Amino acid sequence: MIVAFTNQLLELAVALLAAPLLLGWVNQCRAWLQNRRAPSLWLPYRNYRKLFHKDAVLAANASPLFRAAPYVVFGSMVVAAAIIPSLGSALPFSRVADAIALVGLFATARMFMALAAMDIGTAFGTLGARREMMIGFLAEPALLMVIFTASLISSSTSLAAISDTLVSRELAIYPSLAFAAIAFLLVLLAENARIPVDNPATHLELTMIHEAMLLEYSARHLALMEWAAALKLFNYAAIGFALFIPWGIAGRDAGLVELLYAAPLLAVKLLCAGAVLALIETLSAKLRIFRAPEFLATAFLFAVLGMLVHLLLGS
Amino acid sequence: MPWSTWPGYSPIDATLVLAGVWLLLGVAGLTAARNTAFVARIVFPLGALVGLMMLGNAIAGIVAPVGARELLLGLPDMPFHVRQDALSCVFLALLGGGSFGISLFASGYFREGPGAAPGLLGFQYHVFLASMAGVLIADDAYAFMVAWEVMALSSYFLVVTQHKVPAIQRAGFLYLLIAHVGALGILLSFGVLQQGSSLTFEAMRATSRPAVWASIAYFLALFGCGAKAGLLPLHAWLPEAHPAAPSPVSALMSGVMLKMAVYATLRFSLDLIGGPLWWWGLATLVLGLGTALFGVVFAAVQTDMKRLLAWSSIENLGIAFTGVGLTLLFRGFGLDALAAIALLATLYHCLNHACFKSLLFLATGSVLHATGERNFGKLGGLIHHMPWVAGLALVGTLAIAGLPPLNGFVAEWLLLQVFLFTASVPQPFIDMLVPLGAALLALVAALSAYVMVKFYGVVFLGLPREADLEQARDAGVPERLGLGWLALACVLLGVLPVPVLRYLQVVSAQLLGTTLGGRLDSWWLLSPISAERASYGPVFFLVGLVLVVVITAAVMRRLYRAGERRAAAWDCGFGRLDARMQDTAEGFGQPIRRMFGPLFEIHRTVPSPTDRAPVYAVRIEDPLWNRLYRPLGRLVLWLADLVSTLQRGRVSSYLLYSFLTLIALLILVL
Amino acid sequence: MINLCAAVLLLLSFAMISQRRTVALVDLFTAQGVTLAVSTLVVALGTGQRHMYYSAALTFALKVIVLPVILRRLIRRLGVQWEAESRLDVTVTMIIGLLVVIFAFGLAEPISALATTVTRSTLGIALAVVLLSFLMMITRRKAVSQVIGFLAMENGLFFAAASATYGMPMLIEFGIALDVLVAVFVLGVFFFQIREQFDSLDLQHLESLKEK
Amino acid sequence: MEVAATLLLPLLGALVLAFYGARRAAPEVNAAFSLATLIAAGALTARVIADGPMLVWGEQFFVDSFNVFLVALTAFVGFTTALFSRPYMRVERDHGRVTARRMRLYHSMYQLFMATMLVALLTNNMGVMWIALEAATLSTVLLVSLYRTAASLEAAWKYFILCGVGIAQALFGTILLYFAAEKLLGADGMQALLWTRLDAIKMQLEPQVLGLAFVFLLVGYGTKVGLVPLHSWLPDAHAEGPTPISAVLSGLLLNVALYIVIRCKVLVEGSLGSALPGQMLMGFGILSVVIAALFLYRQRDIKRLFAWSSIEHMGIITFAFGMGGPVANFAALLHMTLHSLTKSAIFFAVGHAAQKAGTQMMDDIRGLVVQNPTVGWGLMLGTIAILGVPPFGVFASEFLILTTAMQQQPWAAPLLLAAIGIAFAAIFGQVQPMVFGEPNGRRLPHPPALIPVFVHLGLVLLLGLYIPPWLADWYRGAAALIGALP
Repeated sequence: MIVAFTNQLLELAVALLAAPLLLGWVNQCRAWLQNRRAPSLWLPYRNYRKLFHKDAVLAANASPLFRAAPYVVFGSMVVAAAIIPSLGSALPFSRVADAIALVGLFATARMFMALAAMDIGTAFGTLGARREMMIGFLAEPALLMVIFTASLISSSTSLAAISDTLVSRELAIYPSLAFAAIAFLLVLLAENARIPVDNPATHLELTMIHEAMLLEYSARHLALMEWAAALKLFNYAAIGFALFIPWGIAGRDAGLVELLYAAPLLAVKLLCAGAVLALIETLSAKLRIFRAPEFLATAFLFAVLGMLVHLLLGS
Repeated sequence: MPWSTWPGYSPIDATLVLAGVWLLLGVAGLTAARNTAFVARIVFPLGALVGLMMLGNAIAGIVAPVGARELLLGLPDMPFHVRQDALSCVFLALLGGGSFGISLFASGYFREGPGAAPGLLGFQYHVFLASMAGVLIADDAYAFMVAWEVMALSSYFLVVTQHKVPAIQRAGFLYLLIAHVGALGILLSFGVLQQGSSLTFEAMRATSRPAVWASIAYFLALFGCGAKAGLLPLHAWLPEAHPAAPSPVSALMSGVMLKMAVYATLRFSLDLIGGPLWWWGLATLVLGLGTALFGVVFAAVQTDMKRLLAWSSIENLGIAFTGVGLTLLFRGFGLDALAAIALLATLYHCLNHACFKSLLFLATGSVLHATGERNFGKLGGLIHHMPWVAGLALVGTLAIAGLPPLNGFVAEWLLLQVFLFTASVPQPFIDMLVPLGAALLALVAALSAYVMVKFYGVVFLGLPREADLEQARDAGVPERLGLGWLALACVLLGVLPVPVLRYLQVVSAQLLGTTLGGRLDSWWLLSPISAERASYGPVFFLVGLVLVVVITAAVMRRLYRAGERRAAAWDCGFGRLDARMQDTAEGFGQPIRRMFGPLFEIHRTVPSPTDRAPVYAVRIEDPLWNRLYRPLGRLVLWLADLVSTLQRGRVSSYLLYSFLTLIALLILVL
Repeated sequence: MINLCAAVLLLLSFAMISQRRTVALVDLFTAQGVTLAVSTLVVALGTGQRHMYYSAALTFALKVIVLPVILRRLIRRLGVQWEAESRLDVTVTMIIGLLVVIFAFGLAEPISALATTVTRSTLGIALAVVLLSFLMMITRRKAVSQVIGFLAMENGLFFAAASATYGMPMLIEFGIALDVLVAVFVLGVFFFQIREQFDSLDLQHLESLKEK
Repeated sequence: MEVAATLLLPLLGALVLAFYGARRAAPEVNAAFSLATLIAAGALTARVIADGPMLVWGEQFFVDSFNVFLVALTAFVGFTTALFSRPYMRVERDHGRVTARRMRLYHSMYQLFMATMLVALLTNNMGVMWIALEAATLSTVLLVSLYRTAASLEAAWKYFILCGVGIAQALFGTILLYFAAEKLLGADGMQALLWTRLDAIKMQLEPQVLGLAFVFLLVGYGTKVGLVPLHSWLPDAHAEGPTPISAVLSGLLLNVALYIVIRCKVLVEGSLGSALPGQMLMGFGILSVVIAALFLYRQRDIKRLFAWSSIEHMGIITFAFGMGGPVANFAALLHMTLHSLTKSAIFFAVGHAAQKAGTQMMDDIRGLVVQNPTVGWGLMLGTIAILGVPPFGVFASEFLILTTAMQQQPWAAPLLLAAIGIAFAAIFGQVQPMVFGEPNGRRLPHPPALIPVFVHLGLVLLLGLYIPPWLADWYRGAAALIGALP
């Protein structure tokens, strides 16, 4: 019991702290790959700190919803982090919300963000909101399908249980999971405003999506939003680990020691993941916004294929 | 339930009395047709009260033994039979709860209601309520048909309240026509089901019939109920009729009446016909999913807020019928435990939809009163002028978008869980095809979130698109009470699913003979199959979310005492911000139009470059009009023209007809 | 004897079908009336039933005196003596008529086999007359000639009643006769109304009420 | 005694009104006589219910529960129609559409028409039956052409010729019946034409002859019922006559003719011992329903519209009688009643609507509820009732007929339902814009006589929800009389 709760708290702490670092790391790798001088790994932290100290500037016609949104978005990302097993799968909170609820959480965050973006009534805001929702309604089913494929294998929709079962099995490659993994990767790129769907490193571009929604935010609100974005990336990474490379995640009845072992493994996974992400981003060019649906349709297709493969081969 | 154990208390009698009171209230309103104050202050609030009692009675009644009565009314050999079992109770609860909120709202709404005599409206309104109660307790074919048709008729008269608008007349006609045709289908189904000349449900239950006839009966019934529920391809009336009606009526029709179709389908398939075959389930499932997708896609491209909600109702009914389909599928395969979950999910979704759809329709009613506008293009920024309505509508919006921890999510969650189980169906292909249904369901849910962002964002957020929106005033107290009640229901249903399911599973106990039993023991954790299979604890989910938000906010306050100030929107330094720059409803529909192009018939008018006063317009039509309805109409007219050549007005040709008839008959008897 | 009458009757109705001029039609109709009266008388003599005598007298009065007189006066006052053209051309009508007669005989044959009366074969002829007058009404375009066809049909019925069944009960016959009389009066009224409306009795004026 | 009163009162009325029919008070006198008739008929009904069927005047007249309920119905509708025709004919007269002479004609013929129908219903003698029906035709022909317009003359002419020819066929049928019967009942006059006698010996009657006779009777009387394809006169006659006449024509005369057809069917069925007559009726029924439903489209004249709907309903009833059996007959009788009540009510409302708009063209009648709410709602509710929408009674009978049809004649049920659906679309689609929408024309000069309308609709509504046991037994009795092949 104690272990479980420490595990839970540890997870939260790790997520909160590691998320900005992951972002920083990705940016660093990108810079290197593009032969630029890399920004510091800690840049996101400095950034947040600076923003927290500033006075917030709200648009004249900003409604309470606009001010509440950052907290809700941040909150739901944190709760999501509490569900996903990154160190150990003995998470009390994962019983409260399973993978479907997790998808629901992401949807909540997305919806609040979109509503807040529409609140001011700027052209960019509404445009961003529309595109975000468009990406969302294509990515969400794909993500669900990916999770279903995994949960059909482990006959459970709770991520903790899934990773548990996958760990306990000996090193077997599930063809269905292979498909799912590809789909998941595509979804991850789209959902986290990454190239080729969106460009995280831009402002004032007519093709922007995620940034367009944040234009009116400043100071702490902006900081929360960005931190939430970082958390989202981290969460996705953690989901990926839990589903496809769960090895090293401490089992349900693991003690503190295993958790401590799990930590460095997680770090390694994150480093690799970040590097790979940066690589993909560097190698691929940004798509036109109307290619995005096709991109995500492919993801959806792969996910469904994965499921069918599972049903067909029973593996 | 304390009062369910009172001596002499019988739910069925109580229901009859309450329905009777509704009728009396209606008549009372009719006697004082022009007396607005009386109708608004007495009739509607009392009606609301009766609704509340109906709710209480249904909750109490579900644990009471099933009661049946024979009334004095009816046909000589076939008096009206009424009966109230668990299924009736659930939907009576839905009727009562929904009508409570709606009637409260209406008591404020009709105060400055549209032209027609408020008393007349009150009459039709309460007859409508009573007839729905009648549908739910009817226990023989005749009583059912009467209640069913009175329901259609009274709502028709409510729809055409503003009959001077030709479009509304057309809508009303279409509505009544399709309703009547559907009713004929149901009648035919009863005819197939009848036993000897006995048309009581009792007799129908008692007998089992060959699969062919059972199937015919089921699909006839499905046709009839589909016409009422707006299933493809009989949905055409719905987006016309619901916007035409006054908002409380739209709410009642969309939130409550459509559920009667679900009730009837369940009644037919699980109770009257009994022993459903798995492929009925499959057919219903496919139909439901198709309808859901069609509905949500069309909802996304609407430019009239009530039409948008109407299309979203089609979507939600599609989801409900998906649930029905799953129930029948599992039942057909004898997997009753799963069938039970599917059934509960269906019922849950009906309750949910009754809450949030009524809530949203009423909200549009308030907006309509405040601004006189239904067109998205002329709304916006109302959250500043109508904080109450906006706030409560937000709850409905989030709920209908299926976001945790509100009620929409629970049903969705249950349905997805059930879908994941179709892999255990002992039928090749089905076990593979059906999980794809899960994918479709997920897509629909996500799309509905898109639709709802469009709805809420364009109406309540942003800058007002018209100058006179500044004058918009918030809704009055009765309206707020009505809205508040429904919003509360959304939250409670979302946060406390287990008690609700405990209540609902009496139905599965009666219809399927199974319950979730011990899996509903813990009051906070919902795990319909098994703890490790899947679990969902909305209470703590909510607590967790709130906790994080509060802590974050507190930290912000404590550590960083940064203030805040107001300024003009930055807008990338663009400066002159004006309402016309916002995205329009059409703009929001654009990606959908692109992606689901084949589903629409799009008529564009694009101006020429040299056009002095350029007009750009897009009209989106339901393809079924040109593919199904218009050809059908043409066919009938063609036949009519064909026969009308018989009547040429010439005496001698008429004489010839008689002569030939005579000869023919003579040959016949020869 | 009775059969002879029957034959004459049939012949007359054929003549009516082929006849073009209205006045001549009336003459033929009168002739039919005479034949009818004679045949009734014959039956009366044959069977010696009292009411058949009355019936014969009635027939004579009505069909030979009253109706023709009325018709003649009508025609004169309406000035339509000379018109009456058949719609189909005569030969075709004749052939159809022939077929109808054969059909009628075939139809009546088994029945008249059951007849107890001396006048067995007449039923078929009566039926033939009825159908022929029906045919005539169909083919005519003038109001007057249609009416004459109608009356000829009544003749056929009378003949059937008289010959096949020794006449209907007296009361009934009176009733029927009364009705026919009234009918003709009503028709008379009609002719004038129609003519003052359309100043012609051509039926093609009466084809405005239709569905298309 | 009651029989005598029932028959003689209207005759007396006809006589009186033939002289005083042009007076200012004539409409009241007319209504008074109708009321008296109604009372007499009521007494008769009570008597029959009390001590069963009875034969009077050397068996020339007889009353059983089958015809007595039609007598009561006829008298009732006759009375309410007289009430309605009071203000209606006043307006017509004020507009100078009818002269004093024609008012006299109208009133005396109205009573005569009632008398003939009652005779046809009550007589036991097939011959008298024939005479009465022919007389009914003659008495209404001049009413149809009352306005002396081209159209009304044409309608009357067609009515006369077609029904005259038809009725002639019926006479031939009657002669054949007599021909078959006299051998058994002796040629000594009346006996051989008494329905009760014939009914008693129907088993021994010569099948071939009766088959032939039935064809002629069916074609003959069927013409008056308005069965397709013998119906051609009906829409014209209903549309062109004065509205009260349209009301009684389609509300009553059709019933009477159908009543006679059924009487004949009973005899013939008994003699043939085959279902052939029933099948013929079903055939005519289905044909009428389907064709009439299709004709309902493309109608421009409101009275024509409802005339066609009468054909449709007669088809339904005929079909039901054709099926036979206790339930179907019961339903058919119920439907007869309800159709008469509803259809006459509709014609009352239509009459006022047409007077208000000054035309019978539906396109020129708009927004009735706005200016004359009672007329509007009367028309709307009547239409809904006639379309067989619950809770109105017409649905009750259609429900019974359809459910029975699905048991006995499954092939027919879809046809009937399709026709009913088509008819619904056609009629409702045309009535709705007349009742609702922007009004045109002016308010009615006279207050409309709508008590009849709402009394009728009230009864129809009541019968939809509750049929009192005595009435039910009465119908059952009648249904049993008609019976059918076992």
